[in-house]
Amino acid sequence: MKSAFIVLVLVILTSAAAAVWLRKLVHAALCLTATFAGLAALYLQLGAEFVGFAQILIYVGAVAMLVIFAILLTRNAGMTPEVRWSKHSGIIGTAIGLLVLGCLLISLSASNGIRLIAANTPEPTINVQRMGEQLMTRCVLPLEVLGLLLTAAMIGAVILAMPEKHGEGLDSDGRKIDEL
Amino acid sequence: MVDFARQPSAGRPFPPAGPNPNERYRIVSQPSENGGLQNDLLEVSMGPQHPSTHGVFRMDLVLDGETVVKLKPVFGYLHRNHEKLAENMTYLGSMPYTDRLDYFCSMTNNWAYALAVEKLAGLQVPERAEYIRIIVGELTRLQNHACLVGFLLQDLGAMGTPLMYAFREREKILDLFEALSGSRMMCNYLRFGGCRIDFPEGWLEQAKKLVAEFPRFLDEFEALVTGNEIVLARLQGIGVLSPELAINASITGPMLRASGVDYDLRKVDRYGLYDRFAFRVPLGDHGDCYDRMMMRILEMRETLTILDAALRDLPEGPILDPKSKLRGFKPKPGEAYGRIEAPKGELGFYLISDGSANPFRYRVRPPSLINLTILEDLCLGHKVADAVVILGSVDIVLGEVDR
Amino acid sequence: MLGGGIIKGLIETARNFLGSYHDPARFVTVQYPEQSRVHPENNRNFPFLVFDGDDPAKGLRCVACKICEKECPPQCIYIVPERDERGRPRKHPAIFDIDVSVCMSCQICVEVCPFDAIKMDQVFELSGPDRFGRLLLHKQDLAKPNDYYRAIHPSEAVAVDAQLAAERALLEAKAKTNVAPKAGGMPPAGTPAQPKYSIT
Amino acid sequence: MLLETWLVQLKHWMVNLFPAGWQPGVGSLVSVTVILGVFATLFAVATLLERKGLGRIQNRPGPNRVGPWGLFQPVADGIKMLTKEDIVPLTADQVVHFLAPIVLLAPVTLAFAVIPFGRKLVPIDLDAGLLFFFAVGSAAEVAAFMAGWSSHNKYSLLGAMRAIAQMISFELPLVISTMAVIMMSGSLSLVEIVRAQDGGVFGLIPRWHVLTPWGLAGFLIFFTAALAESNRSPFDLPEGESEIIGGFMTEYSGFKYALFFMGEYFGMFAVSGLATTLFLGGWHAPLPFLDRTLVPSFVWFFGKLLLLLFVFIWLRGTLPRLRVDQLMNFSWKFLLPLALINLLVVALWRFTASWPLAGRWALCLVALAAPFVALGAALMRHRHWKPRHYRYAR
Repeated sequence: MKSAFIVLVLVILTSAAAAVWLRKLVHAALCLTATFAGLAALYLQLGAEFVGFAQILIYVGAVAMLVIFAILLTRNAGMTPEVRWSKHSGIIGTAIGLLVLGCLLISLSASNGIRLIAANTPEPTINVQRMGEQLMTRCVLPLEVLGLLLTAAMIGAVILAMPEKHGEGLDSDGRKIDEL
Repeated sequence: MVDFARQPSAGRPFPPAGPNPNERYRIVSQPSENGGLQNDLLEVSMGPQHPSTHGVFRMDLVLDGETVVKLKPVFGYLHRNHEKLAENMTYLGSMPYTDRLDYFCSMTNNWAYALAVEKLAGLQVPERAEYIRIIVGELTRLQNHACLVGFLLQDLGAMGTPLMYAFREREKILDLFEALSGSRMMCNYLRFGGCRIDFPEGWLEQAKKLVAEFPRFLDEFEALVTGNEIVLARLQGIGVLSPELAINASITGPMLRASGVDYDLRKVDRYGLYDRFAFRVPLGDHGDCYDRMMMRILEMRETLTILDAALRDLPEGPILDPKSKLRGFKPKPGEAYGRIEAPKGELGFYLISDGSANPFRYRVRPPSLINLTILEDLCLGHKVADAVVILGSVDIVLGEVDR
Repeated sequence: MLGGGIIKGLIETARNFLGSYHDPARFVTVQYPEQSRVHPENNRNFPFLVFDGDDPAKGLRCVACKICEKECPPQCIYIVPERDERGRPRKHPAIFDIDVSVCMSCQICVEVCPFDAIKMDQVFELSGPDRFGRLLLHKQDLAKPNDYYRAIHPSEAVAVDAQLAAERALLEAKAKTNVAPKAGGMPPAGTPAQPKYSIT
Repeated sequence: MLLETWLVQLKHWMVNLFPAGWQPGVGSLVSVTVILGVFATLFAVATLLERKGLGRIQNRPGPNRVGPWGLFQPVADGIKMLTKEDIVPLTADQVVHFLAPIVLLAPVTLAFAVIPFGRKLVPIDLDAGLLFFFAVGSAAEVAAFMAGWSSHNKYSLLGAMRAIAQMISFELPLVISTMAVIMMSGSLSLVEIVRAQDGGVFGLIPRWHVLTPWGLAGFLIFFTAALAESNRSPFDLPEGESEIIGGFMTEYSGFKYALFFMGEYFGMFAVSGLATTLFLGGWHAPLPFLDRTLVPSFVWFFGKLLLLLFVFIWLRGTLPRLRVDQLMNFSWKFLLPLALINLLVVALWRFTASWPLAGRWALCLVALAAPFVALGAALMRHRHWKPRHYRYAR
């Protein structure tokens, strides 16, 4: 089990490092996808089936694609960026990294998961059904709020992506061509 | 070569938004390093080897995403010097070469050429020969239109099924041509002042049987094609050709009639004996790809009525003008233009004779080429997939475009 | 309703699918090497030379008049007439080549031939191992007996044979009248006895 | 009973030959080998079936030269594919170009792991099996993108963009249509879902989900979306042979191309298998009393799978292809709303359990048919798409 964990971690760290270091944006995005997939594998190894599958479905299937779309549809994103190394950027990057790490550490130590492991209690069996029940009862409000937020984001995205209606895209009768 | 990337005109259905598309966009011939699509125009060279450019035809497309913003038809890959060759050849020697213009419709090509030479030499075609010409010409129209619809559906991605059905029926017509002229496609059948040989035994019965069975095929075809929602969605409102533009660009044939202009040489010129036959000319109201497809299907039905009557009323008699001769044929000096309503449009031959055995000037007016000139105006603003379909609905044969 | 046309189309293809198993009007494929279509009589592919009798060298109808060579649109025929000791052409070809990689099967040579010497063949399995080798046909490849012509173009051959017989009879009759000028030497009634064209 | 379990018993016997520590590993290896073997064979059979079926639809015999009735055609194809030169464009991104077919095939093959092929033939009974299926399925998009982008070919790039956009759009109706089943059977485990379709009325009418109004609608939506997910006609735009030649596969040749082809077919098998499991009663016999006969359950499963494959082929032989924007509109404006409405109908079906059957059916059918007709009419009427009548001159 431990060896599998080490292999997974190595894969994740390597691909994450590659995502940062590679010059070509698309390569970086693909490495990021590999990182996501590795994380999902890590979840699965920890026995968190649902989270693992959701990770693949959402991050590999959707977020990575979103990243790729964003790269492809942004002008000049395709060019190899001229990387200027300055002390500032290094310092800022490190600072942000440390900040995130700190946040994570604080929240982790505050959660009761650590205490459970320390107390050597048997792990609670979590199946999908119970998770669903929790989502529909105790966590229903955050769920709804999240749903609302995402809906608003989606509507915003649709409005942003709507084609310009004037002039272009009209045929001789003044009807729109692009629309179905 | 003619530059078909013309200036934006008033007749163009989709005026580009900017004064010049090139100014708004950067045209790239390769996708950028990461294949950026937005704002970078992609120049795609479709053809000369492409599954659906109908032979060796090339479309230089400039795409914004998948939308066509510029299109340049490039042709000449099949140029065979037909017109100049014909000027160094006897009148009869050019006849088999006309087969190879629009190799789907060799009979009508023969007919147009024979008509021009007959005008030049003042030959009279016997009545029976005129009937035979109408029969073979209309059979040609039948197979050309059936195949066109098949090809169009093939371009839509229908995996060859409609095309195979059309070919199944076309084979029967080609069998008739083979039994009559000896060759399935390169018929070389008509002669100046008539036809080469008369119908062989059993041919008329076979032809009557075919004409009787053909409506069933058409019904099946229509069930498969005309009501299909995907076909409707893909063809209606695509490649709209306004009647004004069609007339200005001298479009002819079903493409012109799909735009609602009533112009059929069989009715206008009444060449041959077409005034003896009652048939209707279908007209479209929208001028889009669907109308162009339907024109062909409806014309097939009209053609069947002509064939029915012609096979029934076929008179007896000679099939060749006795003044016609094979060798030493030298029409007196003069000029003539013979034109017919070929399946693809007005096919004309312009000949000048200086009294020798070869024509002094020989010129073809090919419907495919002239109908093709409008391609950019039809395609602008549509998607790549539509450009392919519009090209299909124009109905070209590269043998005729390039000559 | 959406989907109606699609269902109609599906029914149509299903009917064709099933029909291809029992309906010969739909299933028209010919399994070529095993089966073969029967050619109609008028079918034409490449020209061949007809000879009478048994000996292709002697019986060839061709008189090397070069009309077909002149009229051939793609110029695929090459003829050299045989010459006697004094260099006058004998009415026989020394070389008669047809390049069938150039020939476009238009039948004009057949139409212009005044001697019914060249006719259209129906052989179509002509592929060879190299590019041009088997596609340049020489006199000996082209010469085929009249029986063969009768077999592939039966009704046409009957008419041609009748006409040739009539011509021969006329010539014989003429020869007779020349040798012994008698009043009764008449050509057989009915058939036009003139050759179609005279050679200059 | 032996017919039913011989595969499992064979596996047990083989596994028992090994020491205890190895047994789990060997067991999964045997399962994987069998699954791959079966589906590779099915792939060969399906290519032949497709070509034969398309041929018959088009009134021609299809391949019939290799072996009796052309049965060895797939073998010949395989030899051809293996021996063909593997051409990689000079400007292609070599690594990504090489990885793409593998990235496509691996997850698609993983998807077979959760499908119950027979009563005793369940590779893994995952608690969240359905989720697993969609999770691995979504990785195919990455592969399509990798192939298209790395080829450095304009047609490939267009094809890749089409593929991604299409797969993302159709994943929603696909997933939502299965949610109806989850709501009724109360489980994400595919084994549980099959079990929920056990038995039947009078032992004659099976209790398959497809035989309920919501199940029928769900099945049709699922199948349509599955067509698009597996890039099959009429949604084969990513390949779009007449427009963009081969789409993201244009620059692949030889065995890599065969892998793409295999990936497409495996995807087709996987979604057909899932459709069978979710809606067509999985491995249950078409008539419930047949379940107790000697015919092993996996026969029924693969029978249904082949039937669905035939529908795939039939549709391919009939329909032309949609356009990109029409495809998107069809997904977002038609399939997705219908799938959402279907969720409401399931709820309705559930809450009217005490009603007489006819009343339930009528209510649900109306609730489904009305939006279907309305949405369809809206889709077509927007651009005045309808068959036309024509006038004649004079």
